[in-house]
Amino acid sequence: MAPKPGNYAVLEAIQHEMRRDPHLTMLYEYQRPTAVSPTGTVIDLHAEFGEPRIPDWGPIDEEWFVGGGAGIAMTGVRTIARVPSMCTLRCFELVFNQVGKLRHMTGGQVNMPLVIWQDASGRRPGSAGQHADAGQEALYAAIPGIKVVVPANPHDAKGLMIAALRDPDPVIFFHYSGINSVSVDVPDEGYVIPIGEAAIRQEGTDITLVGYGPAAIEINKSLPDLAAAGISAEVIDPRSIKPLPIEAINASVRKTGKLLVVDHGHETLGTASEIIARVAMAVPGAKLARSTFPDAPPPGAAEMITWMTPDAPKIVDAVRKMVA
Amino acid sequence: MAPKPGNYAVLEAIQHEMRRDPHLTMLYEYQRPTAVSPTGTVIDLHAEFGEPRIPDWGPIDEEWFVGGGAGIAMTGVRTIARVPSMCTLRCFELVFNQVGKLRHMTGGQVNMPLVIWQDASGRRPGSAGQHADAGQEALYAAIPGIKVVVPANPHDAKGLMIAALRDPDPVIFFHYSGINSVSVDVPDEGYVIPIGEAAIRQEGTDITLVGYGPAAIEINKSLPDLAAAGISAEVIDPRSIKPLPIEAINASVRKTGKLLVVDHGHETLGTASEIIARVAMAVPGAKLARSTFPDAPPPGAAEMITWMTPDAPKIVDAVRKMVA
Amino acid sequence: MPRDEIDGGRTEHLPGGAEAKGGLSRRSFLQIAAGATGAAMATKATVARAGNGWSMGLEGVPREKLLWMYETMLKSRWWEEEMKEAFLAGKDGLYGAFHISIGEEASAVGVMAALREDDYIASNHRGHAHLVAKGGDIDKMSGELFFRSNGYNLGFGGSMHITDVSKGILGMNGIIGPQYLFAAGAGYSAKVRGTDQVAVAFGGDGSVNNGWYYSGLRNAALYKLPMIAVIENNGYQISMPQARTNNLVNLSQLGAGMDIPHETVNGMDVLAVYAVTQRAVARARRGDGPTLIEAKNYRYYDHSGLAGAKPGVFGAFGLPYRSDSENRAWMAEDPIPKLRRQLVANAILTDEEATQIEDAVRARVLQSLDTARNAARVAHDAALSHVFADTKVPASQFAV
Amino acid sequence: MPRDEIDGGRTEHLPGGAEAKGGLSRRSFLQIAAGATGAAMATKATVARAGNGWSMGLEGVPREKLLWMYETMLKSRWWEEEMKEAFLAGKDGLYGAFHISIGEEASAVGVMAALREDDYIASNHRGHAHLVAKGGDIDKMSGELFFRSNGYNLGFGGSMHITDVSKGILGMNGIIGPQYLFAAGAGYSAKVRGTDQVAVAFGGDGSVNNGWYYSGLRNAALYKLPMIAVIENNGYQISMPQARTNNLVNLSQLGAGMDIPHETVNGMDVLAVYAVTQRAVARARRGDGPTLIEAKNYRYYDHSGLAGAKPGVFGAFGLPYRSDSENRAWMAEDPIPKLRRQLVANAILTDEEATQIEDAVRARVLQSLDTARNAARVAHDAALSHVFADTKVPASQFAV
Ligand SMILES: Cc1ncc(C[n+]2csc(CCOP(=O)(O)OP(=O)(O)O)c2C)c(N)n1
Ligand SMILES: Cc1ncc(C[n+]2csc(CCOP(=O)(O)OP(=O)(O)O)c2C)c(N)n1
Ligand SMILES: [Mg+2]
Ligand SMILES: [Mg+2]
Repeated sequence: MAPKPGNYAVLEAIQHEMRRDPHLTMLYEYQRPTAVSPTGTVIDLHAEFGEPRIPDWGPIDEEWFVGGGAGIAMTGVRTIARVPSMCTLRCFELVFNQVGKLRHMTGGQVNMPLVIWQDASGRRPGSAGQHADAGQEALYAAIPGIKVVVPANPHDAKGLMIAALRDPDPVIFFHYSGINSVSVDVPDEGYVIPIGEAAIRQEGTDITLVGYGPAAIEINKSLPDLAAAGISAEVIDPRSIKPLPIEAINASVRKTGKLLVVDHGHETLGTASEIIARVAMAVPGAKLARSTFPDAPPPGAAEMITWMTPDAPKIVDAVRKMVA
Repeated sequence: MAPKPGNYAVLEAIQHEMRRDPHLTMLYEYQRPTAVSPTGTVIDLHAEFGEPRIPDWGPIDEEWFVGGGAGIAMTGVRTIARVPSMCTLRCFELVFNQVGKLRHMTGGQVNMPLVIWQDASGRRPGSAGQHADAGQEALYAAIPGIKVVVPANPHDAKGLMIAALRDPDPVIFFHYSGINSVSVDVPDEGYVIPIGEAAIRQEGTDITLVGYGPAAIEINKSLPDLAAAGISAEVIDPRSIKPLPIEAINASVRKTGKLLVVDHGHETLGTASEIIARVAMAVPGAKLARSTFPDAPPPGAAEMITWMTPDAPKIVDAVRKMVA
Repeated sequence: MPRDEIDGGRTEHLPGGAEAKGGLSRRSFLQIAAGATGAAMATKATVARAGNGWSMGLEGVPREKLLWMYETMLKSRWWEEEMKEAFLAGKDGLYGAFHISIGEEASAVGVMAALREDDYIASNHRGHAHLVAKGGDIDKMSGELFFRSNGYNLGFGGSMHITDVSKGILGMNGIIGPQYLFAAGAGYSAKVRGTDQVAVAFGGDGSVNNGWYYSGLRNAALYKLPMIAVIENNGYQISMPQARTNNLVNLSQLGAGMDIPHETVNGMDVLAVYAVTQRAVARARRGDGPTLIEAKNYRYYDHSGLAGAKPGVFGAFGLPYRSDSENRAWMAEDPIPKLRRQLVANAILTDEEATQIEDAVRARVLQSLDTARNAARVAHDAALSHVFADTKVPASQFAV
Repeated sequence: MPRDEIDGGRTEHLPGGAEAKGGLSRRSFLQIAAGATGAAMATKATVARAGNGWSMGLEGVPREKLLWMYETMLKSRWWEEEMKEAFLAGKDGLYGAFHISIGEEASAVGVMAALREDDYIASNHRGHAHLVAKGGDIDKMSGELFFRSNGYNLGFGGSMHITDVSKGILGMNGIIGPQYLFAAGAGYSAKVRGTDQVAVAFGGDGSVNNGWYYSGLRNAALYKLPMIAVIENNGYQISMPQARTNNLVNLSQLGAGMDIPHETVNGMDVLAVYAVTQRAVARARRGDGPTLIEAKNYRYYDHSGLAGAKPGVFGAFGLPYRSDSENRAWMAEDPIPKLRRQLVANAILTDEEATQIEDAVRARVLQSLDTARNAARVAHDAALSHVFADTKVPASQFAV
């Protein structure tokens, strides 16, 4: 047990499963599947498993990873397709009209043990336009037949990746780069975090704070200030967007009567919309609010994007107003 | 003034604008831009405007229409890209990372007068899998920089298409085939239905019914039964999904205290989610519900898909329960 | 003319309609409509214009294989003919998509004749012939077209999506293009599992103008995958003429840009398709990577559904986007009577035996329709299953 | 080797590193790092290995054009060098993407030398040289890299997205591939407006393995659009070697499959690139459709950012995925001293004049950085504008 960077933790999960399943295959682009732990252990999946299970690089052709990966998966070989962060939607049609539908469309005949390891930039200055995005997990969650998980730290990343690799259905594993440096212990052995299970990060009575991935990190950062202000916040990280562990959230809001959803995705039709809609119907009378990135693309200048991103100070501010 | 089929009404709108704008260009696949009105008037845009403004057919390459169309539009030529119904998301990445972002990413330099005329199947038996879909307008509405309209009848289709063709920003015009046969008068001359303006189809006091496109058609069919049951429903067709005319909906729910959103899209993260979330935050205490197609792909057998689709009988049933 | 530096280059232009119009021996269903003028017994000389990929003799092909080709083309032909009749009769209340591949049986059967049972195919919307040729069960196919619970897809799919994973049939598909990715992926899977299976993608002439085609083929070349792409160029994409969508004369030329062996073959000659595919399969199995095959052929019916078709009449006529004489010219090249003539001329079958085979096939087909008619209808709420492997989705259509 | 039946076929393999290592005359910045061994005056014989697309003389090129090429390559070179120095110095607090195109100036300038001001280009992430060559304003470019309000994109874009629609620069882009669609579209637009403008797409070797590339080129061929695709093959895609991503030796071969005229040219020779592009432009303007040009070249720095780069040192060394000697071999072929040698040998410029031009360019570059340093910072809430033409989006980050 030791803190490990997120990318290492995920490779550890994949290595663990590749050792168990002699066919498990991974396609990727330029992100070589190799990493070093803080204690010096090296994972190099290409060196360990070799061609064809881990090819030596791949073309800039994300549709190949997902569409070719679907073809591999359909023939009984569990497959990981890693897609880089700036094109979270390059394969959207394939996921919508093929990956998510084939089981149903064929009356249950087609198994699709495909994990899409989707890198995601997250909001960050300087990258601009297409390289500082967040929130596209909500678009995938809108698609039938697709499961979507978003870890907020390396520990959850490892456990969710193993769960995804054992799931009979296609899973999109949204990997925000911001989680890589979150320092948490990551066991060396394999373990599963069940898809669809929320983590209650902190119990509380005044308000329910919900956020995952980068928003969960910001919520976590806001907790000392909230505690200092005497506010007892219940903090929930759903971790799965589909299936969404809505009962855990409903139960909490029934207790606190107030809900703030924090989301680095956009205001309109992001995950926060679905959470608020469901809570509104299930818990009448609750006070509901969301803090999201505006309905604008990410600009490059730090002055702009920092101001636009829901972060700890903005969360503290919003919570103070809501419980006032 | 006479009833006209939807496809004719839209071609009339395009013809009207092509006559005004000598460069307006349209790319399309196999849906030849020709139609005959009930009174025998023929529109044949290829015959009238010829190459290259309306090429004689096109390849099965939707990304060309949208991506090439974006290139045309960026150089100052207003463009229509018609995309067929079974692949509503074939160009999603291009719309997300290019069409919707270029103005912002370039600090306002790029104009994108591109209209995507997106055909949509709607729920129907026998087509199955990829040919009986609905709800993807919500996915586009989630994208910054994109406007989305969904007409529910030929009259609105014509007025919204003209508005889209005069808009400086990219507009997705979602054209459900089910609206083509709705019988309404369509003026011969050009007229604009402003993007972002809801239609109050009926005033009422007991409950607010919201739906657009195919759901609006079903709501309309339910009205006689509701009236017969003594229920006074206020009926709103938002017509635009982005910008969403939420104020009209809020105002109505403030009056009726109850909202049923009907949507042929899926339960999770469809337009209904956004409407319910916004109303929940703006009108505390209102009773909220949605009737949507389940989170499943459309099956072929009539028995299944008919049962799954929110239709007039299901609407009547739900409303009776809500006002009971 | 494109060069083919690998495998000897067999690309050839399609012979003009004129040469194709001679009166040829024809089976009953052809005599109905195609303007047949009599039964001229073909000689060896006329049937085997050498192995140039255009017209082939049957030398070296085992009798079993020849009989299988003949019977399988007939099975596909009659299954679609009888489904068509049922649609037109209207009594069964049939509905939904129905893309008839009649006229294109030779490419399906010629390709499959070169495959093993454990090979894969990924098909498209016009895939009935592919399915029948790959061993698809016509009872389950009929059931699916009737949307009954005995259908291949339990009524979820209908004609356009029939799938049989157990037979390596990765499915028909309603979207143009993904079959190239799926077949390349299946080829990749064979490498991972260390088998020598081959995967074939079938697509129409319209399917080459799209990124997935390019991606599937290119990656197959990069990783030397055991994949074969078969373009069935029937000259139309719905009502779009192929020539308006691509600047190439032979679509196989696309292989030249990717350094992929490529051939254009007569898609109306099952033996020519078989020969070309055998070469491609050999290449694939020995690890030499993909092959691109263009089979020039034609569909005698409309794109989808029954426009221009009449009960008891073979072929669809009076369609606005093509001439009846073009259709008749292609029907005169029909691959089934062509093979039958060769079989009889080469004393593989007598005329009587050939007719007996056809009659048996037809009876079997009619029986499959009856089975479907009598099969149970599907339950309303079945569709909440199979979204995921082991949960149901909620019935959200009922708001309260 | 692929054939090029159109335009005489000039595809040629890249000369090996060995021949490229001779000691050649070099400008100051090259002498810093590239191991230059002295100034050998080039003779006409060594500089003009005939018009085979590999190395060209300057016969027939007007003096003005030659001077423009020399000055423009220097402008791009020094602008990136000085931006690099500012990044490394750290005093300006620079941040964000920064893809240096140093080493690749010859393809940008050679192509643009054949274009008119009203022609279009659609660029990629490595587009600084394209922008400078197409007339981009380096003050606004510097401002954008500083994310200041005087930047081309008002600080919204940064290095990777600089755009100047007024100069036909449809923008750099952070995504691989769309430039082919945009350029084909711009060519289409020229047809609609009845102009004879040409549109050029620039992409790296990595950009050809994707559907948009295929779509842009293929539709340009179908509609005979005035489009040119320029592949700058620098051998790497981030750290991926090109050869691992595609089975072709010359990427220009891709044109063969689409029946598109295609050439591979020495991307380190501005005059060779110019000559090839002139042919392509002529073809485009007379309505004969697209051309595919592959320019083989190299980037002296890392993919993005400053790994392996040091202040005052020209080029990045010690990178894990390539050898320093490979980099030095390419630097020995540097297009700027090569052109300078030709200009001096042909008495177009004296050595002193050549140095004066370079000094002036450098001073101008440094001035643009100072202008950026002193420009106003952007307002926090500016980004709520320009999502749509005339409305602002709400500041939804503030929940209440
Ligand atoms: C991506 C996509 N675009 C459009 C369609 C609509 N469509 C269905 S079949 C077809 C024509 C296909 O032509 P071709 O590939 O030549 O096959 P054929 O029907 O001639 O066998 C079209 C355009 C589709 N199914 N998928
Ligand atoms: C669709 C897409 N996939 C991946 C990336 C990440 N990416 C940025 S640049 C690059 C390498 C590009 O290589 P090449 O096209 O050869 O251009 P070069 O950088 O060598 O100039 C990659 C993979 C991207 N920007 N867009
Ligand atoms: Mg066809
Ligand atoms: Mg490169």
